[in-house]
Order: sequence, then structure tokens, then C-alpha cells
Amino acid sequence: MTTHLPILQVIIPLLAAPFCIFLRIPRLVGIFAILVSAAAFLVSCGLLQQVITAGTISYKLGGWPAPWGIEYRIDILNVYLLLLVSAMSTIVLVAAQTSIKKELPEDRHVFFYTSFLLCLTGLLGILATADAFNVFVFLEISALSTYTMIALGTDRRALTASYQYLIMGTIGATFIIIGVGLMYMMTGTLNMYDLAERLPEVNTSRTVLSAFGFFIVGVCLKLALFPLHLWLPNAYAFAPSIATAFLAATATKVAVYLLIRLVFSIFGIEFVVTVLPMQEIFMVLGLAGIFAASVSAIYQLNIKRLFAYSSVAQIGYMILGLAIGTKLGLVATLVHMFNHALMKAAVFLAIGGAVYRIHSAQLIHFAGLGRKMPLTMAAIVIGGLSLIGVPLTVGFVSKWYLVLALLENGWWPVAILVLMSSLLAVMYVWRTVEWIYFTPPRINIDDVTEAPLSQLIPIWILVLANIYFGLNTSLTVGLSKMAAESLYGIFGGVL
Amino acid sequence: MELVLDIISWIFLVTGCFFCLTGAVGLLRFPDFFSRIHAASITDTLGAGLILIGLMFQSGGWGLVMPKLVLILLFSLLASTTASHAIAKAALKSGLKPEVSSADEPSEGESSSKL
Amino acid sequence: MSDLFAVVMLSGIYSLISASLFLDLDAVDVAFTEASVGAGISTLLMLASLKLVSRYQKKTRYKPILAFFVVVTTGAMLIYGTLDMPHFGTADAPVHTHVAPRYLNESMGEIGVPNVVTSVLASYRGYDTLGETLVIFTAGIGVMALLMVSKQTKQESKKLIPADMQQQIILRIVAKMMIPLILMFALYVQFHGDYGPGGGFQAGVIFAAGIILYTMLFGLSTSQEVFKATTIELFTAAGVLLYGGVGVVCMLLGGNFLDYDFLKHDPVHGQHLGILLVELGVGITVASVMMIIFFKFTWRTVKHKYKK
Amino acid sequence: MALSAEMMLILTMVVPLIAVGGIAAAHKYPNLREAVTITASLILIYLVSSLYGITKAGGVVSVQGAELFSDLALSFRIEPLGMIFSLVAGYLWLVTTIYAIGYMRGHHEKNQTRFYCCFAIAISSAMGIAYADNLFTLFIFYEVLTLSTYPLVTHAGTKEAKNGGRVYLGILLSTSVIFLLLGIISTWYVTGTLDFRAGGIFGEEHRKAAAILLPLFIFGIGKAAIMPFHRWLPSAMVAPTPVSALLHAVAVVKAGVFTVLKVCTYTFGIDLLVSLPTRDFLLYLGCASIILASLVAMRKDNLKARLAYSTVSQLSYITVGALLATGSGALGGAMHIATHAFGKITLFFCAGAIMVASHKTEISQMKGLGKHMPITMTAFFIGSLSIIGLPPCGGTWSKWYLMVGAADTGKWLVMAVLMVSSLLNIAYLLPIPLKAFLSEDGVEKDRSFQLKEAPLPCLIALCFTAFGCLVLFFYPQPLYEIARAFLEASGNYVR
Repeated sequence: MTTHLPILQVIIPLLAAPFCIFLRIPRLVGIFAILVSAAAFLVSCGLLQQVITAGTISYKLGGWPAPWGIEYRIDILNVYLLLLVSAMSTIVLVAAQTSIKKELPEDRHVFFYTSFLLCLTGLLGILATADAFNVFVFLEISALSTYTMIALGTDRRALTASYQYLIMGTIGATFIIIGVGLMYMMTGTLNMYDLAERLPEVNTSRTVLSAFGFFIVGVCLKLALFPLHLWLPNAYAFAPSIATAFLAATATKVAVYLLIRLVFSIFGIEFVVTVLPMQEIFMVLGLAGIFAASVSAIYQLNIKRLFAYSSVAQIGYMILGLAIGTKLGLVATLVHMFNHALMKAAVFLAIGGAVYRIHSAQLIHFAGLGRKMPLTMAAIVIGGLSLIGVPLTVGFVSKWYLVLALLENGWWPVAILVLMSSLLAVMYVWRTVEWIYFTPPRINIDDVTEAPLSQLIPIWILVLANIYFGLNTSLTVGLSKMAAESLYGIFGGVL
Repeated sequence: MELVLDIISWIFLVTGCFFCLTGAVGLLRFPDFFSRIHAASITDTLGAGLILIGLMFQSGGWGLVMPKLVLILLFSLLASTTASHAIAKAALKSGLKPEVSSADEPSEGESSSKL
Repeated sequence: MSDLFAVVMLSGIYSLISASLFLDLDAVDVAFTEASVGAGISTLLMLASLKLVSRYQKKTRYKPILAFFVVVTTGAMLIYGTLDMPHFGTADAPVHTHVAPRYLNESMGEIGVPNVVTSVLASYRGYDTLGETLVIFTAGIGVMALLMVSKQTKQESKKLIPADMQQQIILRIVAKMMIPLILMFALYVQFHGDYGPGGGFQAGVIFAAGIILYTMLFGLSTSQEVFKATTIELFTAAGVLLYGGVGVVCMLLGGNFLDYDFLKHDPVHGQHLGILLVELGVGITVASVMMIIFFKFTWRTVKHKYKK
Repeated sequence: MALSAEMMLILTMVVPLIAVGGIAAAHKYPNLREAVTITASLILIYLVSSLYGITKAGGVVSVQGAELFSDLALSFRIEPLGMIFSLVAGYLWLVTTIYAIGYMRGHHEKNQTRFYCCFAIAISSAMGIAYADNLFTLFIFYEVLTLSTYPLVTHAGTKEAKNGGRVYLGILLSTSVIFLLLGIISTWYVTGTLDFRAGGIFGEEHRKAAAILLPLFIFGIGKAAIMPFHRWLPSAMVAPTPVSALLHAVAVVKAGVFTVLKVCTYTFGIDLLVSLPTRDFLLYLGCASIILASLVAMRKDNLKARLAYSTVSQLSYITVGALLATGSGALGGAMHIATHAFGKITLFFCAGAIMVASHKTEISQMKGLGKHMPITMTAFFIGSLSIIGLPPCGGTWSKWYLMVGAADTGKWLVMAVLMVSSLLNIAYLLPIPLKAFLSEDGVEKDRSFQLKEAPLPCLIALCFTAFGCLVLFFYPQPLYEIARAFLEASGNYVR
């Protein structure tokens, strides 16, 4: 069975999702979802082990060889993110059991879990595949299920948020498929590695150039790169807490992965930096995103929106890492993808725990909660510290590598800007802290107690992971370095 | 024989085309909704029907094509007449009155032209 | 345009015209799908949802300059992209020289299905089709989750005298004659997909259209006696499970996922069986998702009526 | 108990953390809670003292932690300067705790559990700073110290306190993140190591880089409060007095100047420092800081504010001592860490005692207070003498060596500054006790209740520290020896 691990990674949740409809009983479906996700996590662990010992794994779907059939190709980069996504979904699902019960009417639970598993399927599918069109298919699965999950939010504004995302997401997906179509037109193949081989012959043509343009814009819409981030804050703010935690931790990371694949594996960094001034564009947009979104975050009244804006800012850091265009820059991006998932999942789950008790995500309703829910609030604080990049947390590791990469490239003014931007993070995190700890309560919170144990445990697993991976970086940095090596290896390490 | 079949078929085709054309002209030129839908259904039934019959003569024997064409004719006769009926009824139900004489209520004629 | 009804009609016409265009390009399968899905069922579903909302769009206060800009830029980019494209129909275009020849030349020997589109769709790139089926399933889940109907409404609707068209005798009689034929045709399309244009997607849509026609004429509660919403919900899942199940069976028999060669001793027979089954899965899911979407919209309409 | 020295080193950081748990657990029983704190501080004193014994006997104690990333590790080693700092911090924790018990209860403060917890964390991180063997470790604990003292500053939760906390955190974090972190990463990038080594880590070829990095470090170590980054110190005055004492005499500011000294001697190396072109500029900035802060202090009527500016001035003595880049300068700086700590903590204790007993905060109200609070005022007098640098107090010795250092370099301007500043010290400190003892009026008129000495724990504490000031004058030998050892360890000798 071990040879089938690449496909098992995706079809376990894929088949489990429709199966949920048959199970019908909400509690049962919830537990089933956890088991499925845990199985996916185990599979990705197995894959990690295989990839490390045996190198890249290729799996032919339907038994057809690569350019004719669809291929799954797992290398270090994939498996790194597969591990991240499946781990996050498992942890989040554990917390979902109680949280969903309060936020959604019972007859929708089954559909929520089904959508969740479908979303997981989509994300894992995007990560595992080596086929450009297959990417699009799974992108649609994850996107559609995401719209559903967001629209299920209790607030009526969730519907508009979901609709907004649907429009933007569809534009993004359309652009991606146009890009894929044009590439197929010029090469006659859809397999990424086949594309990478055949594109250089035609990459001076305008068709390929516009294919690249469409693909990049589409992916950037998906990953909410400033200024294409407009859908994100509302979507995160009004979705059910669990959905927010999961999406914040994984969805944008997968889009960033897609961008990395596109830039490094399909077109090649050489093409990307020579034909278009992508380095400059990414740098400017990344920085603009960091500052604009951080400043917006400072003025938010809804704590979920606040951290949603912070997500946009954090994406700026990832893009900035890519913009550097060096191995170390890529490492910084990859490390930050992992770390950001850890911190955002922790923060949003903790917020979910608080919402579970006080039924509001308004910042003023969080006033004085520090005394009532010390453990949950401490999780928000530690997550926030991690966002700032305080030592001993994962955020510091990310920042360290990013600044190091910037210095190595001689971009020291950007390095200073990056460091300054973390002060903006201090400002929005500290605003939260002041509300939570140093402001008397505005609403009656006498009966408020700590979040239920089934949420506290996942929250604190994530918080401890934030600290653990801040201290022991052998997994994150190690894998990122290996991934960066292999990605640069393809084109013999230009730059 | 071939020639006869050809001539017959062409007669059907040309008449069919003629009805299609008149239907189209009627659709554009008739004053109110109900007379227009009359013109439109001529296109569907007579026009398309005659063309299909003409094609049947062209199909050359009782192969696979002939029954298919017959079926299409049958379905189109059934479906388009029913559809015309349904549309007219819906229009009536939603308050659109046929123009009995041109002097009556020109405003309704205008409103129908907006449809 | 603020008249949404007209918008829906125009989009249907657009689909029909593009179907003709595909036909002209010799892409019969695509044309068929476009006609049945784009012009057919999606127009129908849009009309059903239009019944829930107002027919006219609210006036917007801003002018959609940004949208216009995006559209113009996209168009410009597309035109720019076409400049260096190989000319249409050129024999040495990359599309015709790299992957496609194998499909055209080997498919008969490897899969034994005359319609190459079907063999690409269901076997060479069968996994994509599984994904597409899942997309449809996901859409169904979305509608089911968002348009939940409370149990109370379900009970209320039993008392309800359904369907606005109850009085339309001509329509009812004609439809009674047509519906069996439509369903028959759906099955024909389903199982004839190996040889001619057709397959699970189109068949499912046509089948659903037949049922929807029935529901419109005879009322929701009548059709629910045969097609219970809860049962159809199960069928949406069953189709995907059937498709995926075939893949898993292939794995258990020693092949890769969706490698139909292993289903029977003879690879070509295996391919036949596999394609038949997965197409069936697609058909089941598509039909039931379309139906469930329509039903949910109709439930909503019923609920609205009761509120008033 | 037979503990290995390495174990003890780790325990110095762990014991306060364990105490945090104990304090939090005992939050319902104030007596038990305070007993836990005192026990922990006693253990800490035992540990620090025995470590002192070991190192004095020539033992080398070092702990190499696990490697984190970029070949960086948390590593600790006891060297003489750190020994001074840890001894001071360790002993004064006990004293401050005793004082705090009296103060906090006398003042009926809220959130006392949080107070003691954060206090313990701050001490733990101070120990980490003291024993850090590389810049990386030092930076981590430096940031932890900032964050753990923030709740102490904002303790009152009032708007004023929040604003003070914002300035405190804002300046300390921004300097440390923008300048210090950038400096550290650049140092690592330039030299490939962050270890503290005798004679510094910059080679001749890095002279240019070092010249740029020096200001980054000096400005980045915001805790050393060199102007213009001194604003946080007066802002933090909103904190309860024990915190001010801790902040301004022991842990925080001393962590700052300690870091400055350590960076100047172990990272740059005195020999390199002398030749850096940026050094002169910083040296004169330090001198300006000394004079300006003294001048501002003279104009402050609020006692705590005056003491705060006095601290700013005194800290710059140490910075100047380090930047003088002579053996004597460094020696004086090292000694001044201890002598100033004892002097300033006495003054703060007295200020707090006056506040608890008489609710007076302004100097102009304190005339004639000596009659009612003779012990407090005597201690204040002694503390003032120590700060000024007059016999018979410890401050004499450190100032002496600073003067010698200045004379060694031949920079007469620096010497002049030191002298003028001493005069200014006299002008703003001595009038307070003198007026308290010699003036008659001003007290009884607006007092309706009996004015008497502060609670007993406060008195014990301030007497102890005042006594410490005297001891340091009469028995300076141990301190001098450690400071000598520090010079030798950093590869320098006094003439």
C-alpha cells in the first residue's frame, strides 16, 4: 500500500466527504472527519519519510504515463505543505466539535463537515498534483467548499462576504484556467514538468507571456496579495470560527505554494526575473501589502477582521521572500508559510473559543476577558507575539531568515522597512492586549468561563507548537532548505 | 427518380425557408405580443417542419438519419406548439391583453414591444 | 441591464450560440455539453432562483468602472496573447504534435472506445473527471447547506396545493408524453457516450431536466413522493462514491488508482467496464445534484409563500 | 544537595519560572503566594552565591543548549560581568519582594498575583541576560524582559498607565527590533558568529561594517536609555514603586547597560572600538545625555520623575565608560552597575515609602518630612551620596574609575562632563533630604492623620540597601576583583 501513498493522501478525504452524507448523524460525522483528517496526516508523515529516504515520488493515475495521463509528483516542497495542511485540519477539526455546535444549527453540521473535508481534498489535491489542469479542478473544489463554509457563518453579512469571495475567486480561477489554456496551446502538454521542458523553446512568444500574466494574477487573487486582497477580511471575519482558523492557516499558503511552483518549477526563475520585472513588482506589492494591511488592522473593531488584515500583511512577507529571488529568500518564504499557519491557527482558534463563550467578535466585548478566560486569552497573546516576531516564537525565526536574506541580497533598506513593519504588528496586537487585560468589561461577563477543554487542547497544542518550532527549527528550516535546494537545482541555481 | 426526389425536396426546403423568413419579418413588424408570437411559431412549426421534410427526401433511404429526422420533426411540432401556447398563456395571465383593434390602448402595444 | 429575466435569457442564448460555434469547430461533445448545461439546465436553475428574488436589479449607486477596466484589460491581454498563437488548424501546432497523437492513434487499441473524447475524459484523464464530479457534488453540498429547509416547512408543504401550472392542461398532457421520452433519451446519452457524443454529464443534466419539468407541472409534493429529497441527497454522494470506488477497486486489484486495466483479465474489457461505471457515477451525481438544487430553490419559494 | 554548577546555572533561570507557577496556583492565598516568591528568591540567592563561589575559585561554568537555527544555539556561560549583574539582580529581587509586600498591601493594589508572576519572569530573563554566551541568547532574554515588565508598567490599568505602557513598549521594542535585531543579524552575516569572545569577533577586515554596526547596537539597546531613546524611562514611572525600583535600578536598565558593556568589550573588543570613527560621536552623545538628563531632573518636582531622569543620566555614565574603550572605563562601568543599583534602589524605595506613608509625590511637599520619617530620609541621604559619588558610599569607587578612564583617553571634555554632572547631581538630589530634615513647616498643616514611617517590610528593605551602599564603600574589594576579572576575561588589563 505504501506505493499508493501519494494518491491515498488525496482520495481518503475525497471519498470520505460524500460518505459523510450517508452517515447523517452530526456527532458521528464530526468524529469521522477527525479520523479522516488524522489518516491524511499519517499518510503525509509516511510520504515525508519516503521522500526523504527515496527522493521525489511519482505516481501515475490510471496507470497512464506522464504527459498523457495525470501524474502526482511528491517532492520535498509538496510534502512539507501536505504535512502542514493535514496537520492543521486535524487540529482544527478537534476544536470544531464543540465550536460548530454553538455556531451552526444542528441540521447543517453534516454539510459543514462535508464542505470541510472537500476543502481539505481540494487543498491536498492542489499540493500533490503535477498537472496544471488538475490544479484547476482541485482549486475549484476547495474554492466552492470554502464559499459554502464562509456563507454558513451566523452573521447575515457572511453571505455577502462569501459572494464577494465567490466573484473574486471565480475571476482568479478563470485567469488561471486561461493561463493553463494558453500554455497548452503553445506546448501541447499539461504536465508541469513536461511544460517546464517545453516552455523554454517558446517562452519568447507573446502567448506564453500572457499565459504567465494570467496565471500570476489569478494566483495572486487567490493568495490575497495586496491590492487583490479585498475579499479576505470580510470572508475571514464572518465565516464560522473554525472555518476562519482553517482557511487562515492553509488556504493562502496553498496559493503561495502554487505561485512558487509556477515561478520555480514551470517557468523557471530565470524567465520570471528576466522577462518581467517580477522581483520589483513583488517587492513593491509585498511591502505595500505589509504596511497597508497592518495599518488597516490597527483600526479594526472586530478582532477577527483585525487578524484577517494581519494575514494580508503576513502574505506580504512571504511574497517579499520570493521577490528576493535567492535560495535564502525562498527559505524565508517557506519557513514563514509554516510558521504563519501555526500562529494564525492558534489565534483564530482562541478567538473561536472566546466567541463560543461571549458570542461576539467585537473587540470591545473582549474587554476584561483576560481574567475570565486566562488560558484562551494567553493563547491569543502568544500568537500575537509570534506575529510580531518576538524571540522564542516561530515568528522570530521567520523574521530572522527574511532579514538575513534581504541583507544577503544587499536590500538593507527593505530589511529596515520589514523590521519597522513589525512595530505595526506590535500596535495592533497590543491594542488587543490592552482591551483584553487592561480594560474593565463592557458587557456582562460574570458567567464567562474558560473555553471548553476540547477547544483548549488544540489551541494549546498550537501555542506550544509556536514555541517549539521557534526553538527547534530542524523540521521547518531543514525541509525548507531542502525544498529550496531542489527548486533551484532544476535550473542550476541562477542568481 | 433522384431528380424527382431532389425537386420535391427543394420545393419543401424553399417553402420552409420562406416561412422562416416571413416568421422573422412578422416577429419584427407585427404590432403586439400575441400577433408576434403567432409569427414566431410559424417559424418553428411550418418553417422548420417543411425544412425537415425536405431534408428527409435528401437523406437517401431508410437509414439511421431518416428516423432521427422524423423524431426531430415530431418533437419540434410537439414542443414548439406547446411552448407558444405556454408563452401566450403566461402573457395573458400576467395581464397583457391582445390588441383587438389598433385604435385601442396604444400604450400596451408599446409596453409589449419592450419584452 | 437591470431586467434579470432578460439577462438570464441572454445568457441562455449566448450558450446556445457558443454551442453552435463548438459544433462548427468539430467539438461535438463540448457543443452537446454546452447546449445541455449552459443553455439548458443552468438557465432553468437561474430562473428558479429568480423566482426567489426580485426580477429587477436594484440600482447601484456607483458606476462599475473598476469592473469595466478589468474586463478591458483582460480582453486586451487575451488579444495580445493570441498574436503569437499558432494559426488555427495548423498541423504542426504543438497541440497536435505532442500529446494528442497518442490519444488519437493508440486509444482504440488501449481502450477500445470509438469516441476518443470519452476515452480521454474517462480514462486518460479520468482523475480530472472525478475532480469535476466532485466539483458538482461540492456545489450541491453548498446549496443543500445554505438553503436548508426546516422540518416545519416540509410538513406544511404536504398540505400545499402545489405548482402554478396545475391548471395548464395542454402543458400537462404534452409533458406527460414527453417526459418518458426525455428520460429515455437521457439513458441513451448515458450509455451511448462510448460511441457518439454524450456521457454522464449531459445524460445527468437531461435526466434532471425531465424530472424538473415534471415537478414544475405536477407540484413539488407529487414529485417528492417518487424522488424524496433525502434519497436524492444520498444519490449525490453515491455517484462520487461509485466513481471513486471503481478507482479504489483498481487499486485493490493491484493497479494504480483508476487503472481500469485491472478490472478484468483483458485490459480493453477492463477499460470498457471502468468507463461504463465511472460514467454512470458521473451521471448519477450530476442528475441528483441538479435535482436537489432545483428542489431546494422550490422549497424556498414555498417557504416564502407561507410567510406571506 | 549536590548540584553541578551547570545545573545551578540553569536553575537560576528555572527557579523563578517555577515560582511563577506556584504564585499563580496560590493566587487565592496572598500569604502563601508571597511565601513562594520569597522562597524562590532565597533559593536564587543561594544559587547565585554558590555560582559566585565556584567562578571565584576559577571554575568555568557553561551550558550549551540545543542548536536552534542558522547554527545558533542558546548557550550560557558565566563570566565576571554577568556575575556582577546576576548577583545584583538576585539579591535585590529578595529585597524588592520584601519591600513590595509592604508596598502593595499598604497601597491596596489589585492584580497582585499578576504582579508577582511578571516580576518573577522578569528576574528569570535577567538571569538569562546575565549568563548569555552569545548575542542571540542575550537578545531573546532581552525581549522577554521587555514583554514581562510591560504588564508591570501598565499595572494600574488606568488610561495614564496604558499610555505609559505604550511608550515603554513602543520605544523598547522598536529600538530593539529595528536597530538591535538588524545589528545582530548583520553581525551574524558579516562575521558568521554571535559568540562573546575575548577581544571581539570583528576582524580588521570588518572595520567598516563594525563602524556602521556600533551605532545600531548603542541605539538598539534602548534599555540603556541613551538620548534620544530615553523617553520610556520617565513614562514607566506610572508603575508601582517596587516596579520602578526594579526597572530603574536593577533588572531593566542594568540589562541595558550590561548589554552595552558586553557588546563593547566582547563583540567589538576595546582595541577595535577605539579606532572606530563612529565611536567619538556616540561618546559625545552619551556625554550630552548625562548633562541634559541631569538638567531635566533639576526641573522635575515629582520625586519619581526626578529619579528617573537621574537614572537616565547615570546610565549614560556606564555607556560612556564602555565607549571610552579603556580598561579603567570598562572597570568603572562594571562597578557602576552594582553601586548605582544599590544607590538608586534605595532612593526609589524611599520614594515609595514616602508615598505609602504620606501620599506625597512632589518634592516641594516634602519639607520637614524628616521629623516624621527619619529612617526613610536617612536612607535617602545615603542613597543620594552614593549616586553623587561621595564617600562614604559605594558610588565613589565606580566614579573614580570612570574618571581615570576618561583621563586615560585624554578626552578632557569627557572628564569635564563627569565633573559637572556630579555637581548637578548634588544640586538635584541633596536638597531633598536636607530640606526634609532642616525645614520645619509644610507637613502638619494639611495632614489630619498621624504621619509615621512606612510599613515594616518597606523599612527593612530600604535599610538593607542603604547599608549596602555603605558596605560597597568600605569593602569594595570583592566587587573590584570581579570587575578586574571581567577585564581580564575580555582580554584587557588595567595599567
